[in-house]
Amino acid sequence: MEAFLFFSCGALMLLGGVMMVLQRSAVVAALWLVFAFIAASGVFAALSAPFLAIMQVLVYAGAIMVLFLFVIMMLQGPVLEGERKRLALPMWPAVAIPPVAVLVLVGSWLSRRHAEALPVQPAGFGSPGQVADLLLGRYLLAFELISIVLLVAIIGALALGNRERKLPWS
Amino acid sequence: MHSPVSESVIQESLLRWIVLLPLLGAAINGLLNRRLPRAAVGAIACGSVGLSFVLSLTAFLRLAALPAESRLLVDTVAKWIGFGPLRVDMGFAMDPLNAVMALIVTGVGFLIHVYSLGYMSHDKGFQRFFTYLNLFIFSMMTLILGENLLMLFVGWEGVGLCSYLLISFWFNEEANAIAGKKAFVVNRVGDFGFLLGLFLLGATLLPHLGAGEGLFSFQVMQRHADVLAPAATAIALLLFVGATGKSAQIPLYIWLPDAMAGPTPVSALIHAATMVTAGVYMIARMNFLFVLSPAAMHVVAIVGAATALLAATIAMTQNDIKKVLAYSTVSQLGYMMLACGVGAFSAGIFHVMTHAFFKALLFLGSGSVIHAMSGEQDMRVMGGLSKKLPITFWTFLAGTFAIAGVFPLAGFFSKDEILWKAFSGQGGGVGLYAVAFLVAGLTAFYMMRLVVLTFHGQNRASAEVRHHIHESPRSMTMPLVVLAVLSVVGGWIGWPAFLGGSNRFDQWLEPVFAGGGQMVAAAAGHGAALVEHGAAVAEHGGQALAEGAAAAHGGGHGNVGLERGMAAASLAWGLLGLSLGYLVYSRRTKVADKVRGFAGGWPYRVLLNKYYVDEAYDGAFIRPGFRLSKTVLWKTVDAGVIDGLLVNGSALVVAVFGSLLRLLQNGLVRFYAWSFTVGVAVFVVYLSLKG
Amino acid sequence: MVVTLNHCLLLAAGIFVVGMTGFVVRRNALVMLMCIELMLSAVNIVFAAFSRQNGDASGHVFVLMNFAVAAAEAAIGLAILVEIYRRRRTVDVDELKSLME
Amino acid sequence: MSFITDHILSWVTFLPLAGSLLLWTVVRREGPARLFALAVALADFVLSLHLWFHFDAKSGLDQFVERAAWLADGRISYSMGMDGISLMLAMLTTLLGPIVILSTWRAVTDRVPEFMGFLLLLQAAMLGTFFARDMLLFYVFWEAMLIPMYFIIGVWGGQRRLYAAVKFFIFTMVGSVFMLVGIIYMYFHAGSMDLSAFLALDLPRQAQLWLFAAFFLAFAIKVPLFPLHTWLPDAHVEAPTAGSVILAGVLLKMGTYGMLRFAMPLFPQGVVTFAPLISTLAVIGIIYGALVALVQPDVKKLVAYSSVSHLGFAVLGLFSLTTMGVAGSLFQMLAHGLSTGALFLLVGVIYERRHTREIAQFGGLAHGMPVYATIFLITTLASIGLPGMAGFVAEFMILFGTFNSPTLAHGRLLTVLAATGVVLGAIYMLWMYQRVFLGRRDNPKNEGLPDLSRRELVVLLPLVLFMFWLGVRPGIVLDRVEASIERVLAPLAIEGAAPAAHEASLTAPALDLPDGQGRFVYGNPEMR
Amino acid sequence: MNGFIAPAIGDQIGVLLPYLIVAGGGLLVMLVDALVRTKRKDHLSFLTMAVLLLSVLAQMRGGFGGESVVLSGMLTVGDYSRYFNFLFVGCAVLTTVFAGAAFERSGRQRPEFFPLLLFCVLGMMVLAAASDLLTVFLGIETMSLSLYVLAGGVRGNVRSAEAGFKYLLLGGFASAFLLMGMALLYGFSGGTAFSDIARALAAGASDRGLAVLGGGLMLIGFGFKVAMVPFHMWTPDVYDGAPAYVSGFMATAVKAAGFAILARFACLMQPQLAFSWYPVLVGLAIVTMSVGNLVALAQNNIKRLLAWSSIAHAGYLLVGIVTLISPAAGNSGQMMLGREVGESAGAALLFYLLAYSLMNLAAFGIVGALSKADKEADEIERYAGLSRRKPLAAAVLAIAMLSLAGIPPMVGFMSKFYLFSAVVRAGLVPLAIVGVINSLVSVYYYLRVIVVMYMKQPEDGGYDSADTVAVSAAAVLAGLVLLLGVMPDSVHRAAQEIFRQITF
Repeated sequence: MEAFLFFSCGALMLLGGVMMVLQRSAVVAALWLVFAFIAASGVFAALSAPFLAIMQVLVYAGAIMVLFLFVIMMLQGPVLEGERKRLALPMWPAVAIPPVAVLVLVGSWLSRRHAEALPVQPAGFGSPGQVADLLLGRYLLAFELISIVLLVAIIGALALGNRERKLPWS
Repeated sequence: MHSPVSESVIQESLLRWIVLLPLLGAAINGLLNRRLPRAAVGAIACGSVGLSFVLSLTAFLRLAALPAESRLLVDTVAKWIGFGPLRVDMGFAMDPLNAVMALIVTGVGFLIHVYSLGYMSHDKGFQRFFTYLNLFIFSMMTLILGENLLMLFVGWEGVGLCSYLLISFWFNEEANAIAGKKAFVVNRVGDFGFLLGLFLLGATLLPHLGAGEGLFSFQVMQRHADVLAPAATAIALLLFVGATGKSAQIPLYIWLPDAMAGPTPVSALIHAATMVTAGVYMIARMNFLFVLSPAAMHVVAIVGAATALLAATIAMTQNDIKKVLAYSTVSQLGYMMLACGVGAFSAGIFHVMTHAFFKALLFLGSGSVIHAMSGEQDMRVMGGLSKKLPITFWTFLAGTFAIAGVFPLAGFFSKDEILWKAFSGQGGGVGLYAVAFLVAGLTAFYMMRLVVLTFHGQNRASAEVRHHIHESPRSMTMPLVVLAVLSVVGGWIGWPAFLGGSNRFDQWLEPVFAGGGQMVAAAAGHGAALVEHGAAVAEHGGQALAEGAAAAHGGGHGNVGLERGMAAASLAWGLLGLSLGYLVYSRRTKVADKVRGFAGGWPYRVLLNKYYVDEAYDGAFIRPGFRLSKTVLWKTVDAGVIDGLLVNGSALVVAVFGSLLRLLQNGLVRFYAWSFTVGVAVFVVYLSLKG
Repeated sequence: MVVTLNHCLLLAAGIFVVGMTGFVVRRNALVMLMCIELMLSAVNIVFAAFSRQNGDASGHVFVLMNFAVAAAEAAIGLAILVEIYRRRRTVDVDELKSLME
Repeated sequence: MSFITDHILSWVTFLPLAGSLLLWTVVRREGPARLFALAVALADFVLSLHLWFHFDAKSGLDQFVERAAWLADGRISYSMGMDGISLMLAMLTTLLGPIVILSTWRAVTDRVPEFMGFLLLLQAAMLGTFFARDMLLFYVFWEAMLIPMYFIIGVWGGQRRLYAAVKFFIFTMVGSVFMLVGIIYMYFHAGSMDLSAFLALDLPRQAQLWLFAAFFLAFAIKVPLFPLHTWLPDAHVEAPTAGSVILAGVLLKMGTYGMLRFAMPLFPQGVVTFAPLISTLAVIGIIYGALVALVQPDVKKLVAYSSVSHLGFAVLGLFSLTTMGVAGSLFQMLAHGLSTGALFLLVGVIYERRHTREIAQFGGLAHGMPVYATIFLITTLASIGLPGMAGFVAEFMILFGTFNSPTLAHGRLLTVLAATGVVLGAIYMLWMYQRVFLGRRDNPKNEGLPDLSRRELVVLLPLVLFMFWLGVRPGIVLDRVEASIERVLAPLAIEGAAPAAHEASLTAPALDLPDGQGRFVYGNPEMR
Repeated sequence: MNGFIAPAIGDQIGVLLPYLIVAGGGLLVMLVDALVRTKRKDHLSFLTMAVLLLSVLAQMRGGFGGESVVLSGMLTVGDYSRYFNFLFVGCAVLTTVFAGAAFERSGRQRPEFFPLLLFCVLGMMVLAAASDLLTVFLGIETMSLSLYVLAGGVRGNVRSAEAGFKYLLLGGFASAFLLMGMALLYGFSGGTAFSDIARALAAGASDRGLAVLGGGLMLIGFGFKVAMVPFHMWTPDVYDGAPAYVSGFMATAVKAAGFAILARFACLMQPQLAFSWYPVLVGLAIVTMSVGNLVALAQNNIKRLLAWSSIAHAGYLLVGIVTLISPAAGNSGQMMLGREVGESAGAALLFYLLAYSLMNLAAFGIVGALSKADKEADEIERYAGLSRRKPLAAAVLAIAMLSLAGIPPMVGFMSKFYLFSAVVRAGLVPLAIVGVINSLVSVYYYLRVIVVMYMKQPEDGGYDSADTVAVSAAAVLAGLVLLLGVMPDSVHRAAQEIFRQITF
């Protein structure tokens, strides 16, 4: 079950990613990304991370991707002229060599180890409670900092998005 | 200086004033310059030199009062250069040799100063002229009285400088300036040899110095002459290179004729009577060294003889009155060198003295002529001046006979002694004698030519010039007269033994040069030098009897008959030259026409153009040197290779690299990301291979 | 068939490289931002896998933080993008060339 | 007074610095700025007289020593000292200071306070370089010299001043950065930046060679030694008169000073190995500089190339490795400082009047400007080493030293070649003199030029006086430097035997270190 | 797992006070901006400065020395972090001054600027004290996100927006690598704390390869932040597009923050991983120096020039990092020597960062002071004649340039001296030689600025007005550049002391 979930969702996620890259339309790409994210939540589930699986759907596929789609709509669905053309042929090797090299090397390098099955974790591992404990205990600082990060994002978005030269409250 | 060990050195602080008085005069005239009236300038200049002459005379008398072996006055002023073992004092010394020189220089110098009062009276640069002239006397006296070779060198360069200044005195003419520069530079070439000689001498001597001994002191050098023996030839030749520059010998004589660009008193003083003899003096001064090297002596003799001949031939064709005299001077200097080269130092110095008298006289006389001719120097437009310039003419004639060696004028004695020594001295022989003999005739010939062209016949100048011809003022004629008297009687002091005299001059100098002879004997005693030398002497003449020691004593007294015969021959030969000159240039005989016809051909042109030596130097050294400097060194090496290729080139390479790398910064985010991925790939590849 | 750590890592590597390549080849700024999101999710998988492997839930916390940061980044990125679009009427990064040598 | 005399070196060094700071901040008006700068320079000269009169000539040790911890727990210190060598060059510097300032009275009218400030700053840096006995301190002063000189050339210079200024800066930097690496390298072996600690070091041969090369490059560029000289003509031609005077007068001596003070005693092996090469380059420089000077159409450039020739003599003297040659070299530094400094001042005089330096533009100047012509001639003669003037003593001792050098195998040949420089010197200088001053005054623009003013005379006369004084009484210098030179050369053990035989003695230089300057032993013994 | 942790925080509140002040200050500034309605916004910059200064006071309150690990290992507060905090705060204060002056001149306020600046500083402070991967990540993100907005948020300025967007895109890209590295390292050590990593490394735990690769990827992430070639390409464009006051801040504080964590991280990984990283870093350091200097030669835009120069300086600093982890610095039995080399390299690094911040801020400060609302003063040619029009500004810029070129007696020289001393001490003489050759090349372009300002004839269109406040602030910096150049010892000594204390 776990293995099936992992491999199938993993494959779908990869598919989603590849399709996103290959799509010319930003809207379709975004949808493929949502697809990949949902598959990712399956992968999380397979890796004994139920809370993450839920959050993946809620936050990523839900919130973030909606944001993307919203922007795409706002910009009237940009499908770029330039991207209608394929990348020039001579460019392909140059573009492909680094990722392929990375993939091949990392892959071959990793495949020699960690071949045993992942250990089974006790129930409650990765549950919201456990994560919350960590978040409010050991990682309290992170929790506080992430709030600042989000605050920065808010201020930034507000500041950038405003046509006038002042913040809404100013 | 003559005695190897001089315990009995006599301090005489008079000497420094002999030297310094002219400097003082120069300083006053130079600094106050135009604020002084001319009369005062003249008085200061002549006065200082005159006083210097008086002091020289005083010192001379003091010296003469001493016993012959200890005739040495020393005046050490201060330490000059003192560093480690190198110690050179600033000091003066007087012995019989430089006493004679001092008297000649201050005496003749004084006369020429007086003459200049008249000659330069209308010149704008009156003050400047006398400043330079005084400065010259100062330098010359430093040269002569300097206690060591380095002091001599100071004077040596000083007179060179003054010569430069005075040759280009009328610097408005570029040619004069060029002549001055040429004189200085050619002298510097000689100094190059001189300096190297100094170094070699110093290097040889330095390890052997005792405490407190000055390195280049003549006394010290003489004392340690034995250690110099191994390097004597090299040192002597190098010093001789210096002498060829100063005394206008082959190959560096070329500056002297050009030096006539200066005012005539300058030619008389510097380029005839005094400075140019410095080389001869230096060799005489260093006689103890030169005699150690027969080879070097031989070179000196040959160069001297060759110079004498060369210059005399050129002198026959020159049309400029001063040029003739200049070549004559070169020729006479050759005589002096020849004398030194055959070991007859005292004969050389004797000729220096007599030559100073009659050549100064001749130059001053020519100056008087030029003065009368409103500055004209070309003899072709002169003629017939004897009536208008009687004093000049008669004194000039005296000088001419003196230089031609007419008995019993001064020139006869000195020239005859040299001729005799060329035959009989160390390394002398028929060859040298023949050359010297030939030159004597030539000298008489061209001098007569000069007299005839100038004073005889009709005047060929323009009416205006002719109108102005007048005898010179008293200040100019007085020195002429004095010098004429000296030219006549000045030689009597060296009345030779074979004519019943005792050659007082020779005796006076004998202590100075005896040391050298002893040195030769000593050195010869040590090694092969004597054998060779003796053999050479034996080979060379009827005077096979002349042994080393005897030769060193200034010639034997053996063969009076031969000496007398040769003297008579040379006198006759001189008279023949004079007559021939008179015939050729005053009366149009067939012989004369033939000679002229021949002389008008290529030999004449070659001589007129001084054998094209200047042109040869120009083509061989000067032009290629300039071309090398400009096109190769400056434009190619400096600007091209070093600056262009290496400096700017490397800068360019760097800049090009920068510009190329800059092109990568194309503003494309994707390209940036791509290069990022390349970096990552490299990183990962490396780490995974390594880790 | 069991899930090994290796599988997780290879999957993550694959997704990561796809995202990376997409970032390089796509000219649409929006898609580039999405590619970054994809790469981040690859990272998340690694975190989750190691959490599981080591029995340590702090990896999960890390992933959560990642979510938040990704969201913040997307927000700001999109905000700037909108600003650029307003002026340039394009989201083609190849046309953002006012800054170059 | 003791608070001055106790720290006299610091006072002498930093007084001009203080002056320059005031010039940049407080004294901002032209007239007062000139006077103030002159006053400061004169005061500095007066202070430096204290050094002259209280210097103990018998001792070759550093005197007036000051020492205070600066960095790294005192391993790098503010260490100042002065021996005879430093004394001479420092006196030259302080003497030229007021002269230079006075010489720019009329020449510089633009941004006067800044200009004067830079001059004083330069003076401070130069003095510091001569006094520093800590390598880092030395380096700081050494580099700090660049800045004011750079500005002087670049701001107040001629047409191509930018090129010249940058070239000057970069050239000099090229050498000094490698020296910096060398200094740092030695620092970690000596454990201290103190010069005495460096001297006490005993480095293997290979290291010595590399370090010598690094140090020497820096100094050779500064000298400048052929073929590193091409910055010099540009810098000189473009620099304002004051800049040229200081450049020629003092700055070039930094190179030879550095060789003598640092490169030679620190790396005997390097010296012995490279001396033949270096002396050959020096001789090439002598002849090359003279020949190129010969064909220059610009007076200033001619004088600049003559510097290449003259400094070639100085380097030759140093690497004769005889005390005499070295003393001659030091003397040459002074003589060249005086004569070439004066020449640049004189060129500046005519440039102020005619705004050109092209020889072809002149001719017959002696007619209207007799005093100027006379002083120019005297200086020319000093420059070509006429006996009785300073240059002669220098050249004589250098050539004599080289001739006698026991270590240079081809010393005599080099002497012969170098002596041709004496001849060539006369040619190019006198030819220039002839073309500028003699002959007819053909160019109407040269008519009516005023002769030297009183101020210009005051500027030039001291230099002329010293040219003669040093030529006639060289003892005032030689007596004061003899002990110092011997001490500096002690590590080289130059008793005349073949250097190889001295390997043993080279490895343990017998130095009497002054109190408080004991040897430092530091660091990992394996690395030493 | 043991419930609430408030008491524990209470103990640590003193240590955390500076962080809290800055964070709270950011909120406060926002609030004040919202509540106080005036046209002029001077009060915001004053308030920001007050906050920053207060944080300094809080920093000093606890005294110095000793490192304390707080918040269950998330932060390690000690002299190291304090040093950097002072640096960040200093840079921020001056940036506030420069920014305030710029707003004043342009008449266009950026009210979001001050809170974001404070949050950015907070991120850096966290980064400098971070001893947990998560803290590192969040610190970097706090800093970066703020910077994206600071750089790209000049309204109405496309170049600014483009710069911000480019920075964001590439920053996000780099963050992904950083995160991947963290993930691998987390996997390797089983925990996110540095102490876990150190323990795992020391234990020679399971798969060292993970640590090598993870560390390497993190290095790339840090390398991006400090502009290491080939991850540098954003730098010139972003510095160019961002307003000068932000560029200055990025070139100094941000770079310092990057190096703060890089040095710490390198030390952490050093004993075991030095050999894997070391050669790569040597190469990258050389390439970074060289590329930076070479391209800077060809610049006509002073901001780009400074950007490339900052890349070059990153190269020098990387040399310091290389020395820090060089074989001589801590293995093979020469422990004593190694410790010393490490200390001297670390101290040199700290000193260099301070020196670099001073001179670079001064340079950017002048550029900013000359800028106008619509146009940054970035064309070098138009600086011609500045020395006549604005002598003080020209002098300050000249001093900054000379210092950047490493000419004594400016602090730039001293920092290079310390750095190369450490390098030579570690036996890496060739590296030092490459370094000095590079600084030689750099002299040319630094001088060029001076040439233009002082030696070129002024032409029409030259920059001719400068903000007095900004110039004065830059002048203070120039004064410090000179002062520290002559008397660097106290700072360097402190830096040495800091590195002596640092523990992991």
